[in-house]
Amino acid sequence: MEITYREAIVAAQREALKNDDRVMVMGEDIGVSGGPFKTTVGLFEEFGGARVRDTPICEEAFVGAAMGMAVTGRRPIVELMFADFMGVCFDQIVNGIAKHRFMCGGKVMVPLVIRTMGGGGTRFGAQHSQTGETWVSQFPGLKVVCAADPSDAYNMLRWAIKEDNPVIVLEHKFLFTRTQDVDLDAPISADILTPAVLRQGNDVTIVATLAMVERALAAAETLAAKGINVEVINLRCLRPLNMEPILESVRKTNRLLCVEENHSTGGWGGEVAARTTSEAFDYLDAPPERLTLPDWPMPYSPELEDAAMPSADKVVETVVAMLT
Amino acid sequence: MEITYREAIVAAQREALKNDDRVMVMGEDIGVSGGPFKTTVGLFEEFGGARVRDTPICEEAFVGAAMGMAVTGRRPIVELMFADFMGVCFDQIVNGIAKHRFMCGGKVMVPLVIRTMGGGGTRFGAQHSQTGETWVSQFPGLKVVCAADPSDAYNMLRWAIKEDNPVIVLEHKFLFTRTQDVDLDAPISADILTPAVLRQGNDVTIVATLAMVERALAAAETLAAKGINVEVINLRCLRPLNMEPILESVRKTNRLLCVEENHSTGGWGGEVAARTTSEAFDYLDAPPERLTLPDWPMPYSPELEDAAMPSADKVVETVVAMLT
Amino acid sequence: MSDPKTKKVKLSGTSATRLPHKVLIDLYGRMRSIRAFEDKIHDSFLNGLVYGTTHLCQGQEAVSAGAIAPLIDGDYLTYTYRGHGQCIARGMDMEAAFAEVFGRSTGVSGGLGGSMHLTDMDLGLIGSFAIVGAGLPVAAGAAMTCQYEEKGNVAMTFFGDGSTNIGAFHETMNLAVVWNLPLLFICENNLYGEYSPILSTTPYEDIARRAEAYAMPSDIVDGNDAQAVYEVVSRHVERARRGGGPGFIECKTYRYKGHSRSDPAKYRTDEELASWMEKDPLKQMVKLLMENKILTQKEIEAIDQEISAHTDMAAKNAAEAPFPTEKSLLDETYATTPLKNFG
Amino acid sequence: MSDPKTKKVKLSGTSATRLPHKVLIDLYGRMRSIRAFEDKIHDSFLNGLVYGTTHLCQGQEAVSAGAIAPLIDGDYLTYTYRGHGQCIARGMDMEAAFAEVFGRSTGVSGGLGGSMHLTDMDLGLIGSFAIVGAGLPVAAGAAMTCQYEEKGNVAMTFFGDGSTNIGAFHETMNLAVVWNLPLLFICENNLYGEYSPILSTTPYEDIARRAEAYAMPSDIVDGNDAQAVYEVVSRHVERARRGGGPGFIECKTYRYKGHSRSDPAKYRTDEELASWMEKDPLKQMVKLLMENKILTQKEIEAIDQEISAHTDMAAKNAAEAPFPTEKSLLDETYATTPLKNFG
Ligand SMILES: Cc1ncc(C[n+]2csc(CCOP(=O)(O)OP(=O)(O)O)c2C)c(N)n1
Ligand SMILES: Cc1ncc(C[n+]2csc(CCOP(=O)(O)OP(=O)(O)O)c2C)c(N)n1
Ligand SMILES: [Mg+2]
Ligand SMILES: [Mg+2]
Repeated sequence: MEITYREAIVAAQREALKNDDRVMVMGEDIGVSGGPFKTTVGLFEEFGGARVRDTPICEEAFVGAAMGMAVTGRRPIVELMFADFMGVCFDQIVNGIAKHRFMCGGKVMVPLVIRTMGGGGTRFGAQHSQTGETWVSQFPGLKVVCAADPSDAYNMLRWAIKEDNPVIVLEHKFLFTRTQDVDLDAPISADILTPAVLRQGNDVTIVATLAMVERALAAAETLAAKGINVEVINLRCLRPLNMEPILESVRKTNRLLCVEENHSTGGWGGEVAARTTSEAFDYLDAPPERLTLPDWPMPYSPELEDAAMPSADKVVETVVAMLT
Repeated sequence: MEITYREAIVAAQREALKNDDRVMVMGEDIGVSGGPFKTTVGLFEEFGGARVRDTPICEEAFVGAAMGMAVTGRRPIVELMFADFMGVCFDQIVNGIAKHRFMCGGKVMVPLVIRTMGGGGTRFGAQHSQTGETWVSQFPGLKVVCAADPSDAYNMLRWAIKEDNPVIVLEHKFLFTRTQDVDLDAPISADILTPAVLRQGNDVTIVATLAMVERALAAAETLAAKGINVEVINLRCLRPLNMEPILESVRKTNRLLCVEENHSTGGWGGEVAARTTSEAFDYLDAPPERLTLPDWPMPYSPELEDAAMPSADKVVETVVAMLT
Repeated sequence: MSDPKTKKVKLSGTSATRLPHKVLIDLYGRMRSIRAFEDKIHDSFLNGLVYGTTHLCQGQEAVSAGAIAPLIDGDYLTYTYRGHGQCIARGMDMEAAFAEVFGRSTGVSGGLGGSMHLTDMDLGLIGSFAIVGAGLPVAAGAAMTCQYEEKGNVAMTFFGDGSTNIGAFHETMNLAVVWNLPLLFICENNLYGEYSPILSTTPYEDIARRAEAYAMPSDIVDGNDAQAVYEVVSRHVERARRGGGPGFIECKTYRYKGHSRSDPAKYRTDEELASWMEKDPLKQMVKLLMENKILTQKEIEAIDQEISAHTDMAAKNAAEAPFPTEKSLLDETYATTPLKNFG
Repeated sequence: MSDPKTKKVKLSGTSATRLPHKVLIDLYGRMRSIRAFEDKIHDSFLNGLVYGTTHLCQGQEAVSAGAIAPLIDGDYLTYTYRGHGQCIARGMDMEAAFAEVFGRSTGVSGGLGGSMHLTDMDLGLIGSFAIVGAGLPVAAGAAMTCQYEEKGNVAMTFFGDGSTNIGAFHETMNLAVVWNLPLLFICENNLYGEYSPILSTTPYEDIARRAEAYAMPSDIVDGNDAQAVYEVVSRHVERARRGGGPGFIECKTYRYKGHSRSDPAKYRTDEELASWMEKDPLKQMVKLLMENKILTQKEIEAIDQEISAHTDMAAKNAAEAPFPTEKSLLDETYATTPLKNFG
């Protein structure tokens, strides 16, 4: 069925609310009004305010509460309105949720989902434009996935809700209106974490997440017209990182470009590049390259914001430079 | 003068409190009682409770307040008792302090220092053993330094207090009793950010921070006895990252090993390795390697904690493996 | 520390003048400027000049005008994404304010901040904070500066009703009392946080009750009556200037527009909105000025026209200003520490 | 919601029995076990069996005993780094508790958690939290579970006086009221947070005042009188079980040892410590039991001896248990989701 990214998110939650009464959804303004980004539309009407709960503005309390529910047998889904707001509940996420099972000697599980929306290109300024990818992916105990299209958005969330570990699902504000044909009855599976080769090519492997995936694909078109065939991989899961499909691709293309909407220092591209170098050194014809945000916060002014974001054009340029 | 790491920290603060009445120090139990780690001993007696201020347990409030003081012309120093507690004031650090100057179009400055102590090896368990290095080094607007010995501790803090930008000074709990001959009257300078080559060698470049530096140096001794000469670099500053001394070293040794007390995914080693590969590809005889924490939180039980920490022995092993 | 009392102030309607005439006229001018500015931002949004989102404060003008008029040079303010009103009331240059919201290089923050981040340190306007609650600790720091400098200055922080449920609020309230900071907490209780009515997120409507938990003096005031806000806030400000510590003032008010530009505000009734528009802060002040023969209708119209013309011109100039085009924004990210600092 | 009242309860000293004898004996046993456990931990520290740090609760036993005795199966608890008392009061296996603090594989958390992280889900002991305030939101979540499951269960969270200045406290208090959660807030007011006396960090000594800001029912009770704690907490627990929402109980008490093992507690006078030792919760209960002829001195000694022997044996066995030596702790970090979850 042709659905939007936003509808995919609603559909995955509806399915879970319907099939599992341990599931509930909470967040700010997600009930009666269907969510600031309309990612819970209709759920309040269908399942009521106890299971689709508006919270006060208290991220520490409701994210911490999700952990409390999870360890006592429920399966909560939290919506954090902007990924940037992980800052106000960072302790709950990285010291609490991520480590609790371990500190209990592996005797409990913490099955919860934190959905949050990030990313730039929407003129929301420096405090409302971060993807949050590298804020949380460094912490063992968490699983961290990035939804690049409606199918990801649907299937990752369905998987996350079934998963017996805490999962952070990162969505991108820029993608809400994207549409795609999604099989709503596909089996739920951890396969959705495997990096997906979205386009095959022999010249350069491009790895991207979130809104960068469609830009990489657009660049691939342009490059194809120039006779350059790039392989585009949607990385999908930042933790745990599955390098195999990337290594396999690089063994073929001998070149790697990571495209990410994070700053270079601390970005996942460094990790992917370093591991590729370490594990496929002899296959590399050139050093892995990274296209990232510049080293400043996101500017509000439109041209500056656009200039900061990795674009299809910049991908094309970088690939061309790598091959010459 | 031969002083401890802890004394170095006190001395740097005393100097600043004495010479600049815009400087003040605040944190939990740092006044009357001289600090949980005795890193403010004597300052309360000398400068009084207004300038050496005990705070309630409210990291959001006093870290945010440091920002408010800084933008209104003061130069506060905050002590966060454990680096892990950056979680409870993460928003203040990464969305507020880091971005404020930028969001004001560069029209203000935010001269403040956050000192905090992290790291493992002290049997404090998963929530009190993190170095915090990679929590904050990804954010433009911050400067992030790591003190590996008393001289670093003294001179980095003195520099940080003079710096017109927010600086996070990371200290390591394991190092408090280390001693070193430190020139207390040395000029204050940003040179203290430059990665320091602590030992010269031709075979492998080892880059380390905090408590890993002394382990790398110990390993170097052992390796020397085996006829292997490694170059040991104290990285010192995670943001901005100065790659030049590392690249220079790798151009000589042709091999790189990063030793860090962070998890691999998101660690600074990935960045250093990726940039080294990118900028010195043709000099590399082998892929850069990394020695990091394993992919789980810090266990309490002593043997497990020791096994988790990169040790001198593991450095030796890894170097030997890299050369064979 | 003596026990605080929350004094309930009835929504006032028209009242007698209790302030000097020129203060009332000044309050009217500030309110009219805020209204003109926000209306123009609204139009500009529809004309594509404003990007992303914007949070308007029409209906709440009396709070900013009444609370800020008692401030003097050297006082500091922090406020929120809904902070245009405070900036204009404090005298921010309108053209530079528009330019910022339009993303131009002549904006107060060079176009880097945007609608949610108007700031001007020359006026003590430390900044808007787009993270709920984040402005409060920063204001506490500014109040510490005032306390150290002993010049009788104060800091003032504005925030909404919904913000009083977040941790930073609580921590700052406590810290302000424990350290006896010259810090005024101005709560704009507009009955909603985004789309959520206050009673769904807070156990009662009188937010000032929060202050009692910190033994902090507090008041509730009709936030649509600029004169009342001015009086109550002045009392607290004067106490703070003399070392009497923080105060909390809850201003009952209402926003006419949705939470942000994407919000049609379906969660409230037309009647509710209409009833508040009846109590419009500008209308009330006009009535006061005219009934007390302080200004004639004509004089008021003249003021309105002047402000309107000034606003139009400011917006027009702002809209003609260039967009920033810097290739590198490193200098905007980091200050360059002068060598003399180390010397 | 009706207005709450904070009821001051005087420090009680000896009083008449108001509870069934077997409840009093039970309370005494729990307290004696806690004391024995903590004393043994203290010795073990000196003997090098405890690593890193540890936070003891001698002097505060009546709070854990009195507050936890009213709980039933299916109730949940969160507590802090100073959480041994709650675990023992709830019936945690002593040997497994010692083993955890000694870092052994037979520890409640396999030696991975340590002194600051004792947990046992079979007893609803969700966990200690080493970050101040962090346990409160988690307890709110457990209370939500109780609310959903409608079996009349409650959650209870323990925290210190100093913790009431941090954001998570405030957010959880508000949330509990707004959602009417079956959640009991047990504040152990031992007059210090680390080395800081309460009046240097909080505007007053009666922490229960905080509850008024959330319209939450609250009480202050002599935290050294287990009977009083039991009675007051029971009342709140019963209300919560019936859907009456959260309650806040401040227990006035004192810790005999320093904050943690590295703290010699120089910030307080010998007289202060001695005056509290006069009011020792165990001594008080002994007096009560004997004066009311519920137990003879001999019977009490027999209880003490049994507990002491049990404690010694538990510690001895724990100290002989092996250290964990797993090469990989991945399974302890992540659960393996069974395929049937997806099926
Ligand atoms: C920490 C955080 N959580 C959520 C938001 C999203 N948000 C922005 S404004 C707002 C409502 C605030 O309500 P209130 O404090 O009453 O202020 P008002 O908008 O009514 O002026 C919310 C939830 C945010 N910006 N920061
Ligand atoms: C967020 C955070 N800040 C600081 C600390 C360090 N710390 C541990 S216990 C403590 C004092 C807590 O006092 P209180 O709540 O009264 O509990 P008590 O120790 O007296 O039982 C502090 C400051 C911490 N663990 N977490
Ligand atoms: Mg509001
Ligand atoms: Mg205490």
